[in-house]
Amino acid sequence: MADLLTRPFSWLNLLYISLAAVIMLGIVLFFVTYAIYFERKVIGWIQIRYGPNRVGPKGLLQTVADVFKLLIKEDIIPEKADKALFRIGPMLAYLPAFAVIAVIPYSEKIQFADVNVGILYYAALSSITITGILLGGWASNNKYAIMGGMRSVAQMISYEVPLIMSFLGIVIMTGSLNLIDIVEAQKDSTWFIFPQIIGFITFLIAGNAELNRTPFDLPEAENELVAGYFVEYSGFRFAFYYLTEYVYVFAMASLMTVLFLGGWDAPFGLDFIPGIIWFILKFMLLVFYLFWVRATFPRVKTNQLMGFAWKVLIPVALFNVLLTAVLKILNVY
Amino acid sequence: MNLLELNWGLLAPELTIIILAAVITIADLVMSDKGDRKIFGWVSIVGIVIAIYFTLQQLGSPVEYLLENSYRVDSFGSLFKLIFLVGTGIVFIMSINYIDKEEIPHDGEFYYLLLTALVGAMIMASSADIITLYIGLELLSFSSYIMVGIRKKNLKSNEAAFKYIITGLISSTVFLYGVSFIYGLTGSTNLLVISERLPEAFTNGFDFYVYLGFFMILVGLSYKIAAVPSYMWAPDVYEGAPTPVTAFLAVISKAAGFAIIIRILVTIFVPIVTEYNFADPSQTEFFFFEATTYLAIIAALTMIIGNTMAIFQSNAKRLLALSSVAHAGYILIPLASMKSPLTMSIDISNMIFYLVVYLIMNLGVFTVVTIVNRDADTEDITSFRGLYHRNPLLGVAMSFFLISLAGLPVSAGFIAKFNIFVSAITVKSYWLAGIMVVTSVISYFYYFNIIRQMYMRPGRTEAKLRVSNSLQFVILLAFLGVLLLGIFPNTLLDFIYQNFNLADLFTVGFQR
Amino acid sequence: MVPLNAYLAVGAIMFSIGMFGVLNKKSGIIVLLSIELMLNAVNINLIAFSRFGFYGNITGQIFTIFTITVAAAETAVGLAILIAIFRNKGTISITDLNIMKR
Amino acid sequence: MMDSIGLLTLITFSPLLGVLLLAFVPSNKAGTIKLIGVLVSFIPLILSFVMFSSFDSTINGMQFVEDFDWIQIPLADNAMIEFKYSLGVDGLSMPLVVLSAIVASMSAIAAVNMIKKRWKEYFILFFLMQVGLYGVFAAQNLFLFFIFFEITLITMFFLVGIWGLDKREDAAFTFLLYNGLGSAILLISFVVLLMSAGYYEGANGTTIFTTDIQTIIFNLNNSASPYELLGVGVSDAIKYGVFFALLVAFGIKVPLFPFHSWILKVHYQAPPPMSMILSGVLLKIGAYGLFRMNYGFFPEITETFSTLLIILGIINLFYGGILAFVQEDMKMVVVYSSISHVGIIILGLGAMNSFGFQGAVFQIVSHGLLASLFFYIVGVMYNRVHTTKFSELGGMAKTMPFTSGILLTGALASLGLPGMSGFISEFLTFLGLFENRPILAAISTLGVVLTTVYLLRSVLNVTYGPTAEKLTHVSDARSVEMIPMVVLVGFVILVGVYPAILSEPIQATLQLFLTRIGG
Amino acid sequence: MDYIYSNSYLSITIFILLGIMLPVAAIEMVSPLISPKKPSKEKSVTYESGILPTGDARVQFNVRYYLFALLFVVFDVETVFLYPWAAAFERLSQYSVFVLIEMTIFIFMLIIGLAYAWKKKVLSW
Repeated sequence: MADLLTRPFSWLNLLYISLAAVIMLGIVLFFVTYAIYFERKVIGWIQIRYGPNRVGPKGLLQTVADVFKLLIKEDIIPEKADKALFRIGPMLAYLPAFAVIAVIPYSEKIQFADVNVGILYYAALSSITITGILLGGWASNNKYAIMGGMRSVAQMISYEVPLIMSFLGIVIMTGSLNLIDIVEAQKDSTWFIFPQIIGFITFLIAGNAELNRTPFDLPEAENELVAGYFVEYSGFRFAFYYLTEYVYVFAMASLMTVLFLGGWDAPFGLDFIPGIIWFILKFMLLVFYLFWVRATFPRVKTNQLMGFAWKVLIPVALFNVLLTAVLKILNVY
Repeated sequence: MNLLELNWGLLAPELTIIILAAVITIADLVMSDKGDRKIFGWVSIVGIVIAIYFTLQQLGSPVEYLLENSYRVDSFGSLFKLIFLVGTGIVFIMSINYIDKEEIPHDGEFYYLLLTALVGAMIMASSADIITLYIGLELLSFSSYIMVGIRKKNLKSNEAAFKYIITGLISSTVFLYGVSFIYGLTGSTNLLVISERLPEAFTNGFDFYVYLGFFMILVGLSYKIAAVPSYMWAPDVYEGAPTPVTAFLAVISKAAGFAIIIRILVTIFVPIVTEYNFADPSQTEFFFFEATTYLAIIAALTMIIGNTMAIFQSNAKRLLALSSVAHAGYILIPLASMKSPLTMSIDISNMIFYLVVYLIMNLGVFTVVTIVNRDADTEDITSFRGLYHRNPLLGVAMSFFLISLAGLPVSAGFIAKFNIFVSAITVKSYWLAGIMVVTSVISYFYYFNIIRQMYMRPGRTEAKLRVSNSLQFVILLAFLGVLLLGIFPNTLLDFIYQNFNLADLFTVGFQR
Repeated sequence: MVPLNAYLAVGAIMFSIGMFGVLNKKSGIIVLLSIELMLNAVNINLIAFSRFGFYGNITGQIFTIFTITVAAAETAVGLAILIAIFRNKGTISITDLNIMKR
Repeated sequence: MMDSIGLLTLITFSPLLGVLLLAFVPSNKAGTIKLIGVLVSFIPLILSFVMFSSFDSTINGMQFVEDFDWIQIPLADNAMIEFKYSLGVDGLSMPLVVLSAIVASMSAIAAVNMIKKRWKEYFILFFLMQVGLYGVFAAQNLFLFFIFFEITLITMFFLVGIWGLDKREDAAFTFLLYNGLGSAILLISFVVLLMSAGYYEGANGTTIFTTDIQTIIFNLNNSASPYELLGVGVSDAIKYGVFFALLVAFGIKVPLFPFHSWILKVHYQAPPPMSMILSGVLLKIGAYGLFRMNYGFFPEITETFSTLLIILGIINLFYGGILAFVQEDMKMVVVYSSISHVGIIILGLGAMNSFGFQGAVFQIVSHGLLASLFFYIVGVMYNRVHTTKFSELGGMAKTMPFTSGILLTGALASLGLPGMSGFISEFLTFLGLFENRPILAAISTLGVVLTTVYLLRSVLNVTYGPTAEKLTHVSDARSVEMIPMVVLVGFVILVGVYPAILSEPIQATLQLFLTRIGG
Repeated sequence: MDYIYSNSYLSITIFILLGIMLPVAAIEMVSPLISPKKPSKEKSVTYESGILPTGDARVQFNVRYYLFALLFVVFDVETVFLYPWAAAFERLSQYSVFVLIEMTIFIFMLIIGLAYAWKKKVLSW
């Protein structure tokens, strides 16, 4: 896959790349389907219940059935909604979620793009989703939706700042914004989770908030706002908001793996196991962590939520930046 | 580029103000909400005095370069810095008592925004790189935008701030657009590098882009000095802003605009030669000395519009706004009458002289306006009614400032205008000189209208108008300045001529 | 490769659209957005020149970063002022900004 | 060249002593203020008599010269503009300084009774204006001239605007704008002269530009090669342009016919003491400037356009005369008679010979004295009956015999009764005019007849006939009020009886002007 | 190697195209084919827990939302400056420690801004 990138342009090459992208799309969709299943199972397991177990063997087809259900639901656009924006909303939310996947290197072989500004690309694209969410809420012209949209935007932009800042330590250490370089750098030294533990924790928290997931799921708090910004959405439009969230789970877990856990780098010299396996393992660990958190923590209060981002996470992230720089100058790294 | 080896002493004036601003910002945060923030004002004045001292130290020394040639400490910049520092110092004195009232709700912010604006102006005057210059410009602008709208509960203030920011941003965008072409032709944002490469581009058939750049830069920068075509904001903004801010805009901001205009236009465009004359080098034709014709048109329109529109104003601050538009036109005249390299140095000195005089008399006027408007609770010029009876000395001082603004002797304003007038006549721009003089006569009408209110109309009240000591001090200072410079202008003229060196604008101090 | 003129043309078009928006739109927000568009036109120019100019170098890109910052400051200050207006007046239509007589 | 401060500086700035004194007097002490006002006004008068007596009539150049460096403005590397503080008087300006001092001191006395409010400010401004008055005539530098000129402008604005009649503000603005325009044109002309003709070679080869009158005269009339450093030089276009600019500028001041409308309003509304100054001295600045500059700088051009000047003079003479004839208001008659009489000055100047010039100077002095006398008397009347309309006046001779006597004397002097100053001036003027332009002279003599008609009509209207109701109870002028009348009439008769007192000092200077013209 | 650059962006373009095509295809083409279409008045009413909605939904929001937006803009741009600095840090720091001091001042200034917002109680909901 990676060598596709080195070839001169030809239509055949274009076809190959497109095929690879389509396959990646398939993988992502597959992941989403089974991440949902897996999440429900994990939560069920933590809460000592079964989770889905009816559709298909061990409930494996549960999500498929859910998706199909959404597909055959009627697509309702409320009368008062802004029709055009209402349609664009979910697409705009979903598009960047999928597009960011392109820059993540999964293994030495499986890379879709080798971009110098990988981190910036991720940060830039992922913030577009916020617009999609705001559009959805606004276009619905529903009090819950608008409130939910506003809240989630406020939350997401607040946490985006520490999220982006948490990469900075790594950038200082590697001197590159290229994700592949970062993985290579970790091969040479240690995984950045150790020197960048502050950055990692910041990322974990901010990333969770960025995903609007429990314990930071205030925007869609069922008991206050019914469903937040997508309360008016039904059918496949709703599905895409849902999809967005899980594609981001995929993207963020991948990114964390790449940035902090050494990507496809094998630990303890276990090189005989292919890199992609290691990647998937680390990736699964992080995904599991996300589900675990969801099952464990209660939802935070609004007043705690925003204050936490600005008063704690951003200063901590900035501190991390300076600390890394100082240590870098002192040649600790 | 070892910044630790930088000669920090050269940045002393700027650093003083920056540190001051930072310290006041922090102190403002630490201080309790009820604390008296006047102390910040006094501290700032002390800091400004120190900065003035540093700047005076730098006068007369050769050009120094800093930060990869993006910053230069030269006579031109230092002279302008003195104008900014003195002006802002006086604005501070004006403000300290002004903001007791609910006029400026956030006084701490006001003080440090004034300081950051000052830093912006200083950077503008001293930068030799368009990026640095642009940063200075925007620092000044954004501080001003906020200061204009600092009375956030006041709709007038809001409106003024919005109009100001919109005009300001459009203009700075136009300026940038022009700069982008210059950058494209020369590949540099350093003024001196540009000045070396631009003539080449001009002669190689890219003269269109040079013209485009010239006009866009000119139009973009015209808003800072409130000249045609971007003068429309002035009346509204001056009216809506708190009076000390108005004074700041009218004086320091405008002077900074002139600093940047002179710096950019002269440095970049003067070396461009349109037609060489090898036989007789003195007959060589320069781009800039032809382009000044457009400046002359701008100056003429500015004078005409400013002065004629001012006649119809009944609000004192709007009137002063348009008067300041008119003055921008006057000050542009020396620039517009640069027709040969011979007189450039003198022309720029004349502009500096005018700006100093303008600073003194305008700050005097605005101080009086502050006092009167506060007392009358209205900004209408009828608030000046009977001022003479209520406080004769204030009335006399105000009339003298107005006479000076009108350009009548024996005041500094007359000498300043005369200098400029001579500039125009020297290059035989009789039409420009004529417009200047005729519009000056028109200006008598509205200046003397205020005088009429003060002397010839009974006031609403005969109660004595008390003036606080600090404001008395400002007025006295301005009065003496206008009078003494009117009688002995050579004190200042010689100071400027001795310390201003045209070559400073062009000296290339680095190897490439 | 895409020629320089194409970039300049895009820049000019964006600039003109922005200018049109500033001069013709009623909503304060749209005016701010239009200015943003103009600034981005400048950015396009700068970047294009930094790549294809006579002396193409990185300065143009650095300049762009500063321009972006200014654009951000513009948004911040402009919006803050608009909010103040909205809270005092209940509208952000710039045609209603006329309490000071012309 | 003198190193110390001279007589002219003392004359010019002695009124400032009054300002200083008044600054320490509380504004409610009217008596003290008036006393200071009058006494200090006499200081320049006395000093000017000293100057008059020590004036050397044989010298045709400047006397009492003072020359100090003042302002230097660099212009280019080796060029600079220099403004010197240089004062001096010749036969032309010396009588005018004396005249100013006389009229000013009389005006100060007049003000004691006629100014009813805010004496302190009044006298301060009055003193400041005196500085301008003396300065204008003494200045030997155009720049200085202009500054003093503007000082009179500004102070007069206040004096008219605050102490005038009902429509004083209007009048003040009219005055300001007209004269502001005039001074603006003046400034342009001066700077053009400065940059084209005011150069001389200084030390170290620097070119020095100056507005020194003598330098400019020298360069304009002698220099063969225009100086080229800054592309300056005196082309014909510049010469003609400046000539006409000066003509217009001073024409506004004089006032010449198309530019006269300001004077109607201003004179009518101004307080009487100020009307005295205005018509007595300020208007003469125009005539003086015309003579000093137009004739001094551009003798040939003036020669060419002398017919134009004469025609303008005739128009003024007739216009003023005819309109004075139809006025129903004493004050307006005086105003129009002013316009009419100014015509005679212009006629004298247009004659372009010795008699004409002498006549013009005599007329300047004579009209200066007479016009202030008229305005003073009208002021005295107004002070008592608060009207100047013929319909409400009449029979003044019965109740105010002294005042009417003086009025009649003035009128007779004005229409040229021998033995009075008016006779000398008109006689000389027409003598000169007949010599050169007999036809025009003949026409203009008709104007003098017109003068006789309207002056007698108006004076008789006021003094004779049945005593008007309003006048029945008024008393004649008090002794303080008589002083100005007596003094002014005294000077009128003095000049009339002993013309040599004036003709002698001016002779040499006028000869110089004539030489330049080539006559 | 030279092709990596263009190919990478080609690949990114394809991902973006796919990102657009999937929702368009699914929502606008597939879904209408199989989902029912029975519009009714009640269905298209804005949902407010079954009660008929009153008033306009687009009410004036709490000003804090805007304040957070403004803060975000400022700090987001801060990171714009931090990134180039961080990327170049390794090389620059070899010459001088000033590169660190510089950024410390910069960050310090921003912290002042944050502290300002804190003091003005912007950060608490």
